Amino acid sequence: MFEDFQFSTILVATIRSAPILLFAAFAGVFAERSGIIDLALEGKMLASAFVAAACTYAFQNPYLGVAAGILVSCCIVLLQGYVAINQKGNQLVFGIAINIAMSGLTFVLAQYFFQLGGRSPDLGAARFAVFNFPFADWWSTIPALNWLLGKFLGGHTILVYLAFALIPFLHWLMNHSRFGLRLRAVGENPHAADAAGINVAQTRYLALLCGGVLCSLSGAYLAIVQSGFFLRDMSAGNGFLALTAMVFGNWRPIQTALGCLMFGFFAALQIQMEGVAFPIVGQIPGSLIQMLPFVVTVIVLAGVMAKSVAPKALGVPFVKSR
Amino acid sequence: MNSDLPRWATNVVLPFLNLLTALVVAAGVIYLLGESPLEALAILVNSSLGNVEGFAYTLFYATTFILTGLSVSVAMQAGLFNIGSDGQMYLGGLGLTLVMLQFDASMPSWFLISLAFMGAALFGAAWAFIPGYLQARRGSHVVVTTIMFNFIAASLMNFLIITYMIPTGEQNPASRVFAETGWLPRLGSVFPVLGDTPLNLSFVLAVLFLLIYGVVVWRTRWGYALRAAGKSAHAAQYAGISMAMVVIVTMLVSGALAGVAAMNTLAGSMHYLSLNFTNGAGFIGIAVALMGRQHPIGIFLSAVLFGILIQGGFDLSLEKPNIPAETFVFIQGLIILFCGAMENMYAPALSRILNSIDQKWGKHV
Amino acid sequence: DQPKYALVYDAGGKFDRSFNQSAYEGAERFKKDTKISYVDVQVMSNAQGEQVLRNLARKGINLIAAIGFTHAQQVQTVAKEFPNTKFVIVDGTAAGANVSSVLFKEQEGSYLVGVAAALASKTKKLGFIGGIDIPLIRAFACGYTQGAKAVDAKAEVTQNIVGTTATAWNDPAKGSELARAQMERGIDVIFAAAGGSGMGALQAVKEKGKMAIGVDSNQNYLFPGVMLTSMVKRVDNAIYDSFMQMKNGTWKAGVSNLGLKEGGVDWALDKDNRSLITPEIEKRVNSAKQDILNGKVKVVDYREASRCPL
Amino acid sequence: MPIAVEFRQISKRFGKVLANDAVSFAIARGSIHGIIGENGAGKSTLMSILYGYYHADAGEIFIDGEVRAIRNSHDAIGLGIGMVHQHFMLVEDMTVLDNIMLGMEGGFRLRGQRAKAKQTLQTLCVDYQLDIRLDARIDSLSVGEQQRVEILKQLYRNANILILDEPTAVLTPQEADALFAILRLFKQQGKTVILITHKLPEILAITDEVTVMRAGTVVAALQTAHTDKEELAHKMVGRSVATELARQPLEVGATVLEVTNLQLRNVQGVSLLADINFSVRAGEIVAIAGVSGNGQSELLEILSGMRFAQADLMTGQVVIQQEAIDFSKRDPKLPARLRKLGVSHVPEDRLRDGVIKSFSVWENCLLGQQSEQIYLDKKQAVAASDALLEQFEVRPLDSHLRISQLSGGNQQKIVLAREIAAKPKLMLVGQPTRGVDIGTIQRIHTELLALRDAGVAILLVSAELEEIRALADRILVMSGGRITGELNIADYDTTRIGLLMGGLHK
Ligand SMILES: Nc1ncnc2c1ncn2[C@@H]1O[C@H](COP(=O)(O)OP(=O)(O)OP(=O)(O)O)[C@@H](O)[C@H]1O
Ligand SMILES: Nc1ncnc2c1ncn2[C@@H]1O[C@H](COP(=O)(O)OP(=O)(O)OP(=O)(O)O)[C@@H](O)[C@H]1O
Ligand SMILES: [Mg+2]
Ligand SMILES: [Mg+2]
Repeated sequence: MFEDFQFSTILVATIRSAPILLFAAFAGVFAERSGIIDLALEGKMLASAFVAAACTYAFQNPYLGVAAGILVSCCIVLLQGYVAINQKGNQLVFGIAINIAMSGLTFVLAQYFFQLGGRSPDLGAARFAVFNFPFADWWSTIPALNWLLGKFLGGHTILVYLAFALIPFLHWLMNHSRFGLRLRAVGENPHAADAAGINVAQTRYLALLCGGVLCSLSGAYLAIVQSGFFLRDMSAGNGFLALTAMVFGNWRPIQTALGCLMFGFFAALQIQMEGVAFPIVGQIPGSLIQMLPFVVTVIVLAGVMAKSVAPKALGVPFVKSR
Repeated sequence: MNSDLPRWATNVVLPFLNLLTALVVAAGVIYLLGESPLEALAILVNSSLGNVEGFAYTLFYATTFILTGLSVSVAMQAGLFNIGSDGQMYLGGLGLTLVMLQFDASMPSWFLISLAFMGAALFGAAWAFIPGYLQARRGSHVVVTTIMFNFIAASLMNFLIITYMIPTGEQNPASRVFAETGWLPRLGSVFPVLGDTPLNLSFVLAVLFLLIYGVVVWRTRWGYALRAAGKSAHAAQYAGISMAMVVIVTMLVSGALAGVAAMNTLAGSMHYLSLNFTNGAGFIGIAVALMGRQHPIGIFLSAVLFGILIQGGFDLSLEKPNIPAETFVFIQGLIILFCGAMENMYAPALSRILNSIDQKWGKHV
Repeated sequence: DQPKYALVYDAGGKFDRSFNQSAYEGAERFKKDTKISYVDVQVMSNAQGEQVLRNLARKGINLIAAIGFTHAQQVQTVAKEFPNTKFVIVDGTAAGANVSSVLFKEQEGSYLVGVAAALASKTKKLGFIGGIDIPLIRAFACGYTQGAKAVDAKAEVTQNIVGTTATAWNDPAKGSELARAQMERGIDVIFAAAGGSGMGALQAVKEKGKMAIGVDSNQNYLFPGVMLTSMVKRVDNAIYDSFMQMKNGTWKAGVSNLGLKEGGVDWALDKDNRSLITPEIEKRVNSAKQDILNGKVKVVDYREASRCPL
Repeated sequence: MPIAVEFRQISKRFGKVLANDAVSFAIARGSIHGIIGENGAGKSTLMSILYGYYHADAGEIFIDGEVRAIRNSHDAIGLGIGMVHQHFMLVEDMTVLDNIMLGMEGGFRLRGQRAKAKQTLQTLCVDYQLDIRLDARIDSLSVGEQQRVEILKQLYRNANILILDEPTAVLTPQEADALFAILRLFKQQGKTVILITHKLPEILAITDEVTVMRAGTVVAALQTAHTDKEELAHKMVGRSVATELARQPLEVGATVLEVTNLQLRNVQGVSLLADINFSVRAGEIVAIAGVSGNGQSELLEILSGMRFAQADLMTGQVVIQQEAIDFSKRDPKLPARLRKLGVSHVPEDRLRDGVIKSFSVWENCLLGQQSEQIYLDKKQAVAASDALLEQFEVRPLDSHLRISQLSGGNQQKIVLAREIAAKPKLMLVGQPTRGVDIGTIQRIHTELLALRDAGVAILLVSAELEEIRALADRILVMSGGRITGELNIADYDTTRIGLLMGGLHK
């Protein structure tokens, strides 16, 4: 059975699909560490995926597409800030509202503009360039190097490298920068932060904006890199998976990233497990194999992980009173 | 913030203004799609509220949402965010179907239906038990585990339906149709004015559950313990309330309610189990619970609001081909946004207006 | 008095580039040819299905065509209530003296594209991507495998499905990921029967310069030079014919199972894939078609056998 | 002397409550200025306005003779104002260092700044004799240490005007003394200190001037040197307050609580309680004295059934009303069962354990008592709650308010009222008057004594020796998790108790 599993393929697939969850989960980390529950990841991803794809198609330039996606995501985030920070509204409700609204709106707009059943036209050549290591004709002759440089480390778009570069950067930003310190303070105890002279609302808006940018990258990656077009509801639950990874990772960048990669790994493993005959149980039906990443998560959460501790002020609007 | 507003203002005027805002934005979209908003609104209201049959359909859709909304609300009272109602409803459907398939030839109707009810509740509860148990004993975040259990439920049901439930040679990934003894009595058979609509006994059941929920949560010792545990773990410990117990029991109840929601769809209308029959009702339940602020009347009203959007929206897209059905998904989102998340948007302005009226007339309204 | 017609799509919707769209095209052709218009509706949920059918019947529609197996049960229920209304159910069966059930022998069309795939493949490794694990999708996969193995018994067919929820049909990222994973294992021809997710797979195949096979309608035009062929399922013809028969008064109830012989399924050969189909492939596929037509080859239907012989 | 802060006609309203009503007074630079008043008099509100936490509805604030608009804490900090709040404003899961740097980081990258700040802080710690581990997380610190962090934070920020809101409420006498030493140092350097406290001896000991507030207004401004305890108390409450309470002669009954050989170890195996032996009889008040953190809290937790989780590390026997309590079952419902045995409990941390902030007052009156009936009769519960509020003079008298809308002292009264109303046989009381004004203290003490006279056994844990002296019949002194001495009230001797608290055995 083991010849059916190509570990190298699984690793490559893990890396390639990682940005979807990484960007979104990091967006969640920003929002939630600042004390705002972000159930709206799914909606923001979808909106930016649509706008990114539509603009990439319109301008035939993926960078413009991404920029437009970021813009839209940030608009949603400003609304989110207005609701969560100024209005002190219910953050969970906002998230659900945006997810539902965007699922409907992106379809309606896609249909209105393109008439392809909630799909955008194919982006064709307007995609991100793929990074390749130089001297390919030298290393590609050595199989191990060919895999390492050609598939594992090389051969990805800029967004993949960006997503991975964010892991150490966010760790640094959260733990060793002024912004991170203030952000965490605002999410743990906004009253203390306020007493220390920090503008709670401003810090939270900033955190949300950072999250908005990241979340839109996730959507852009879905549409421009992974699919090559926009399709209705193409976020397909990834926003919620990202949130799961974030909770799993205790709202910390590195652990969250590990959670995302774990999902990616088991999703890739699951792809390879389909149709393979196992000893004793034989071939496991495809529908059952689909459970794998989720079952693993539950087992890890229940068995290995310590209790996850959310930021203390998470979901509580900051009101100056007792 | 709005504590200085009179109750009638917070409970009637503000929701009305919010709904109006949502509708104005929706009207803008409909206008941009090239249709007349007023006409659209007329069709929407007329088809969902304007005739008895349409209203019956509205209530039929609302029934499921009341039950899933209750499921989410109960958990919220205990401070648990059960995102898994959808999966629990799906599994509840399995419990119900197993009873039906096994006994629908051999049992009297009332007994079969009671048994199916228990099957649905039991399976729903069992599916919620695991996340509840893990939260209570292992500290695994119930939000994460219930999301995971939704996915796992989808896989499991997919497997069970296509492997064991499809009658041989059938295309449709669904069970066989239950015998008519297993069909829930339709309210239309008692009140012919309701016409031939799927509105059935589960509606009565759902309203009953709303009442029970209201009484149990606010007027019993168990409900007190539930709310206390939901607000403060320390105070619960001080009062001798077992947090673990509350978590597990609440999840069981929440799951059972979600499971029972399958009654309306399966025993009341479809009469067979099909792939993904919940159609996201569990997620709408979250919106219903949040918008209804976990209050029985709130849950009822927001469930009906969603019923209106589904029933009216559908008819509207039938009459106006320019308005895709998905427009109503968008409008749903808008309504949740304005009525649920931005509910206090007009509170300051309203309170200013009321104050100036107060001053002008020199009395307290 | 002219009969009135209606078309009911399932959750995929009118523009799914798949069988709903194909039905829509059939109806449009009917409209163009006869200048008779029709009503069409998209149903969002199972519970809604009955309501829609009933409403249409009550409005005095004479022929209601419901697309997709999810409608099967609903058609059966509603048809009983409206014995004077005629119903067509595509992709499923429903009992009733006023119901015509149209099924397709997807396995036969899939067999043909399996033959083409095995011939075109250099690695003799083929891929199949399905949306959800359901009998219909298994029938596609099973026919495809039979065709491939008929050409080369050693050909390997790897199957993957996208997911288990409704989003599985709308997850192009996962579809493309499956395709990439398959191609990394050396697979060079991929048959995608996964709705919108399949579009993602086709896109990934195009990027890697391998070959893909489309499904339901002729998708060759999407990526000329990449699309080896498409397994077409003529839902459009089925709808067109039903509407025409109704118009001419020749409409009949019953089950029809449309295969190669009835023109219900086929493989697509046009300018867009001409360059990929060598004369050799064309010859072999056509002879396989002949074999099926004259009964020399019997393609097993997964749905009848409940298992795939391979 | 020049004026550091002057309030002019400051008014602030919360809904129906007028928390500050045209408050005007001035505070001299380089002085220690006391503010006293009943719970809810508006002291904290006024200080919060000065610190920019709230906005005044009307009025002006002058800092160093200039009118200033203080829109937020940031502005206040800019004006050299620092505040140590009643509830500490610390981020629990961050280190001491990060908490102090918060808002004054010095640069975007923390690494270098942390080192710099550390150096500055270490010199400050030496100068002011503060013992603080800069790398410790806040939640690993005792309240006294957290207080020091707050002080250090203000030192680090070089605050010229330091507001302290009830800083000693949670401190041991020793810690309080250390704090006052720092405040005097402050004063010497020409800085201004504003001190809010309910403890009149502190006011008399350290302040130069004192302002008395009642119901949102200033009722008196006095020179500390020219006043005394009685006058202050009278001004505060509006009537004269008896400082000594009358006590009935001791009349003990059967033993209600008997503790034998109680030992407690935490998960790491560190001994928290050892060789605890004592009993409490009906009709007597047994007080446990000791510097907080010496096992009193743990003892109360065990006796009230709240420490079930660590039960396996516990040995010994507890008998209440002749019934041996089995702690080994890890039963989270134990507190409820103990209540059935007639045990009432006023927890030390009332905000955390004793009330549910978002519940209404009447609902909070049911906490712990909820197991009696299945159906909650709201009318009856509200009536009962109203009666309690009236009996204990809770202000405002409205059972439908959220309890968080009440001042701390009133919340405390409600908890006490609730526990007394349960007609206990044994009452466990932890720090009953922490943060409570002098009128309320008197009220609470009267109630506890009445309870004793009615034959209830009372175990009192208090860090206030004054309180112990006023209430106790017997005193147990705890140190390092052991009972280091026992004495009757007749033999009360502050020096001896102090020595025993310091761990010196008899
Ligand atoms: N030099 C320092 N002095 C004081 N506190 C520091 C210092 N460096 C880090 N911290 C604090 O210690 C905590 C942990 O920082 P550290 O760099 O060890 O990250 P970590 O424990 O690896 O976190 P993560 O969970 O993200 O991996 C943070 O709250 C940070 O603010
Ligand atoms: N944020 C708030 N919202 C509503 N009412 C408040 C708020 N803050 C204070 N109050 C009310 O204002 C009044 C004054 O409260 P404040 O906290 O200033 O009293 P205090 O003198 O500090 O009392 P204590 O001695 O108990 O600390 C009280 O009646 C209190 O209930
Ligand atoms: Mg680390
Ligand atoms: Mg105060």
